[in-house]
Amino acid sequence: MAEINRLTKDSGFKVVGTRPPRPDGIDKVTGKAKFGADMFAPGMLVGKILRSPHPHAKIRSIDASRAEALHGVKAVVTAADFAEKVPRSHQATLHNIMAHGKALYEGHAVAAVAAIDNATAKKALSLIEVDYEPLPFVIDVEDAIAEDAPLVHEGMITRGMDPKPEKPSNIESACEFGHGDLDAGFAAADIVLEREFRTEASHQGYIEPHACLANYSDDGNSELWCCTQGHFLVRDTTAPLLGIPVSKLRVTASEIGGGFGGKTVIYLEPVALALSRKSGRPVKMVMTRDEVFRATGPTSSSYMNVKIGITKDGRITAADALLFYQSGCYGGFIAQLGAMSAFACYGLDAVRSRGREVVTNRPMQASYRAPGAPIINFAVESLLDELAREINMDPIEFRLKNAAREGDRSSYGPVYDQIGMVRTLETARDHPHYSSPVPAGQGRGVAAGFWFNFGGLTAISLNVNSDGTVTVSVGRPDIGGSRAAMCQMAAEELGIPYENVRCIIADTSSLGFNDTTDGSRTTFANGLAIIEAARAAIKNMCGRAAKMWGIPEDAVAWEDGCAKPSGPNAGDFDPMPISEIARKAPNTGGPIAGHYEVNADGAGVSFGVHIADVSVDAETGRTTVHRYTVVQDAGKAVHPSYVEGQYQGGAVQGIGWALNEGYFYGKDGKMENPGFLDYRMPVASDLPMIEAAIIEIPNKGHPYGVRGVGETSIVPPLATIGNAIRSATGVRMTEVPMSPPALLAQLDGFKQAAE
Amino acid sequence: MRYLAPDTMEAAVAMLAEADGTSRILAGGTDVLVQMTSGLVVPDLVVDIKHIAGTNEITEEDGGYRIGAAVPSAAMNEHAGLKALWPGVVEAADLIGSTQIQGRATIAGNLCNASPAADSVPALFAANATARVVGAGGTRDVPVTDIPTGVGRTSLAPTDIIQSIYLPARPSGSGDAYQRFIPRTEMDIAVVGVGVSLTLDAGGTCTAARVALGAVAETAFLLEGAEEILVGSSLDDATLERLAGAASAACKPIDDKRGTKEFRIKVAGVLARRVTKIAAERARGN
Amino acid sequence: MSRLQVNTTINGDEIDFLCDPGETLLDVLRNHLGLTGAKEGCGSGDCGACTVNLDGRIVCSCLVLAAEAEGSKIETIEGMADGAELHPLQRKFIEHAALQCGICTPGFLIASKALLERNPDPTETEVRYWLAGNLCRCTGYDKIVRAVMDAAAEMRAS
Amino acid sequence: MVKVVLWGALRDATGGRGEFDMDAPTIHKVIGTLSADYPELEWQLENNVSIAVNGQVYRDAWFVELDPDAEVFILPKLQGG
Repeated sequence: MAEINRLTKDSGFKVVGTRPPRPDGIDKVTGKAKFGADMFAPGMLVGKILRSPHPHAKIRSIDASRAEALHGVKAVVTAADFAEKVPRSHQATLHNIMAHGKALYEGHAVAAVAAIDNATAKKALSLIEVDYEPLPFVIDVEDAIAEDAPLVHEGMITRGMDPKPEKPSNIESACEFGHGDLDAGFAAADIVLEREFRTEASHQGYIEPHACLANYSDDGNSELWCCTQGHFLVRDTTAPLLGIPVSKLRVTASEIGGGFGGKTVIYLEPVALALSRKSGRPVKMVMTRDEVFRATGPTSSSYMNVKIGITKDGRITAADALLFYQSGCYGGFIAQLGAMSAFACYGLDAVRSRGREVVTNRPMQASYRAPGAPIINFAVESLLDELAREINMDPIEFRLKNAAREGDRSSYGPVYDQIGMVRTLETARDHPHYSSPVPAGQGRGVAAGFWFNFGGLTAISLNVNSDGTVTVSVGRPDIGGSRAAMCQMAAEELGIPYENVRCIIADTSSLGFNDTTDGSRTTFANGLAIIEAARAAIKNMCGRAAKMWGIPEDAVAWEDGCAKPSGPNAGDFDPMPISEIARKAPNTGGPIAGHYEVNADGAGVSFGVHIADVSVDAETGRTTVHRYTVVQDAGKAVHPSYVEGQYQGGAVQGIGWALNEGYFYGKDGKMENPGFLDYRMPVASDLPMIEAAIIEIPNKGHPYGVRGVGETSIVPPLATIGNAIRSATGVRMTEVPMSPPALLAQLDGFKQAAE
Repeated sequence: MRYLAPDTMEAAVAMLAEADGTSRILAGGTDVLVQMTSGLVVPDLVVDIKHIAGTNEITEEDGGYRIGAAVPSAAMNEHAGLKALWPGVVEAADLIGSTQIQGRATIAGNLCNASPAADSVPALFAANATARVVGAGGTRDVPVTDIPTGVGRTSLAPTDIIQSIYLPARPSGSGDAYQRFIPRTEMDIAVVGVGVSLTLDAGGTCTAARVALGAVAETAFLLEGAEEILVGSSLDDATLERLAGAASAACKPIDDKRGTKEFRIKVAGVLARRVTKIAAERARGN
Repeated sequence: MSRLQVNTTINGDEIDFLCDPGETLLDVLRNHLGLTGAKEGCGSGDCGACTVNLDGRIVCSCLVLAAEAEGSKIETIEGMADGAELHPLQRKFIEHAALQCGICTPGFLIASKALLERNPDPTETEVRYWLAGNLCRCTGYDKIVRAVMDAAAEMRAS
Repeated sequence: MVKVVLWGALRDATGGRGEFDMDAPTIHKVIGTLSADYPELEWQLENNVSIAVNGQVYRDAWFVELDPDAEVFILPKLQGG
């Protein structure tokens, strides 16, 4: 059986590992870069969406006649303007972009208008009459699983439960992972702790609201411009929703102002295209921040129970977790990923994790950076911290004692190949932060985290230009500077300067299908495809040099951007640089290109360990983070600055989630904090510098050893902060956010208990 | 909507008097614009008072300072004399929103917006500031404490415009301070805000005191009894504890997305104690 | 609804425009004048992505009526470089990888420039508080703060 | 015999059965065998799973050659953010 081993180079890099300026840098610092809302078209209309004011309501009727009659209104669409039947994989999107008969959450789209300007469009929305029959609703996960909870979907029977339940419920699906004998494991334990944990939903919080510009054309040239993490996904979802062939729609990805998983879901594009189809004019749609909060994302809220047993010398004997994840109005896969990742850091003989996707009257759930993992990680790593305290063991030593190693069966099933958990822990232990004394008045916390990392469908094209420079076309939007890494890998393989490579994000009509920029896949999967494409181009160029020299093709090698004779029969020729081969290409076989198509495997899992020092104001419950360190395996850091950036950014999102972010719902089922004022993401003055320690354990799935780095960094912070608060105050927080009111209540309770 | 930018107060008042429908007075606009873009308020008329002489100025008057209604909080922070005399008012104004907001936001607007959580209002209450109001009946001076009457409501008539806020002169040995509690370090609305103004004699005994609380009731309010607790004391720990207790007891807060009732009650006391200490330190230095 | 004529100086050029009385300065910059460097992230003054310099002070252009800009001098990101020569802050943002997605970058740059004009030698804390009104969700602020400090050092030295 | 393990929700279609032993040289054959026995599984197996063979997770898995004693885990399709 073929083991994946593509590793061809793990030292001697010339371009990979350096920190060149990003190719889109000047556009981005001068305001020239065009994001989703920055595109205009002649005759463009403004599209706006009417959204349900009720968290759950039957839509008896929609009367848009007054809106349609308003001067300046060019089109109104409702659910009736979209395809009736779509493939199973698009069903939820079809119902989410426009409510079909029932509004499932406050903010659910009910109708949309296109008008000559924003003011007219807004006025038109107010003229659409919707007859709602409000229904009982459910917002919180524990309410949703209660016996008598109102049902979000009547008659829904849980999938994946054995035996199959007979009674409908809000539990959409169930899953279970694990191995070994739990009862025996707990029986063998000296100490068993069991705790409940809860987390509130957090939003991805990208600064750029969703935006698109659609231009429908009956002649087969429909165009969409949008900010998305995956324009191929937009095309392949939008086309069937409108009942048009995929080839009739070309989607161009704008620059994207943040995504973090939130722009892997499609909201506006089919609506804008339907409005354009109906009005015959280009239609631009841009969400307000209020719409972003009420109708997109977020990730799950949760209620979890975790039980872990250990021996006195610190060996975990059994671990069990039950996860109820609030999965928005349609359910999904986040609890599954949570259950799979729950204990993935550890090598365990007896382990079980069970996930439940629970539907509620909240927006359709979206992925958020390592979806599902930070939530259960908070529970597991908090409980492990408690257990280490029980036996007075250093938390890193405790984790090292139980760390997953090569050959261990992972808690989600497969047996681990070579993995970096031990080295990540050792690096954290030896980091100057961890060996420094904890400053007076502060507490230190650590936690480990895991993420899978993905590869996936990738198609890229590489063209050698007439002057020997190179253009690489990739099919995944660049959300964090990935174009620089693409150019670096192409330059490395071709042996040419970084500046001689340009990387563009090609539209959907220019390349084969590419999976979305998510799952930490872009640098890994695009990278391996670029290297393979470069190799194809190199082989082609060596062949041409061989012909010109009149020697066998296998007597030509590629070195430093030149074809060179090599071997005993090669003869004596000066190296032929890529520029010369390119210039002569018209007479040696025509244009020179390489391309590569793959469903990339071998992304390689990654581990991270975070360290935080915090202090807590005992009278107000406010937590201040004084020092924070991220240790994580990058495989090979192609552009270390942007790898550090991923570590720092993920950590800060996690710190925000831990301390102050969270959805706040009123008794009426409506969100009360749909803005940046009261959805409190960290601001610059909330934070210290974030130290980023890159470990490089080569991933055998990539020619240069690269592994994904985008997501793991958001996994450990919730528990890291919770554990640091525990060190600083003696209080164990079991709910996120650990906001000042929540923490102060616990501190006061703790003080009273002590007195 | 109409936008008008008169160059006298009288003209502005006349515009408001003649207007039908909803009118808004625009100075920094940091509240009005948010209301307009969110659709909360759809005004028929906006009267921009920034072109009226004096509204952009800070002037010394009888040992105190008169702050024009359109003076942004950033300009207050840059005014050395004002900052030396009323540091608490200036630091409160300096907490309204971001640097960008401070380039626009005014204390007169903060007062008129009548949010219970407005940062500058407890500091103005503690400072015993007065507002000069121009209305249909002419010009009058009104204690700022008389202006907010409820959440989003004031005692001002629809044609009344605040022209300036006056911060009085004060004896030596005086100091003021303002602090608020927010979950982050910036950009939040006060969960609790406390303004304190004190005068101490040469021996360090408190001779005058005003303490005002924000975000813990329908409007900011002066803490009744604060004077009795503080005046005559040396602001020792026991006195400050009594003050904290009185502050907590006076709160009538709500539970909301920004904090719980219990939290606000407790933190009001904590801040009353902390802010009084800061004000006292400043008073000792003056 | 009659439109208003407004005369301004934008990035050194005299520019007059017509606007509806209810339009914001941000609307006009982006939709009428083609200056899309200022971004709308929230429309409520909470994210700073629309930051421009108005008569020497930074403001959220989403909270300024376009009509208020009569007679004003406005600086936007499009005017920050001197021709083809980037401002030191712009260079340092690229050098330090102080942007990932780049949507917040114009706002951060305009705000940072105003800071360094007032305070050429800010502490890390001063930088962080001055920029607290500019949200960045990608970087965790670390590299942004470093870029501003480094640009300040370079500007002091020259 | 190749050991095949199905994750939770797929077991609805197999009457709760989660482990199978079969002779199969490739994943394609595994999927064919399971789909023939349990037609409801076909869509999921073809569209919505990731497959681990002896610990290595594959996206492009159908023609991965299986050792006679290979262990195959059929997992949810993994998705990131």
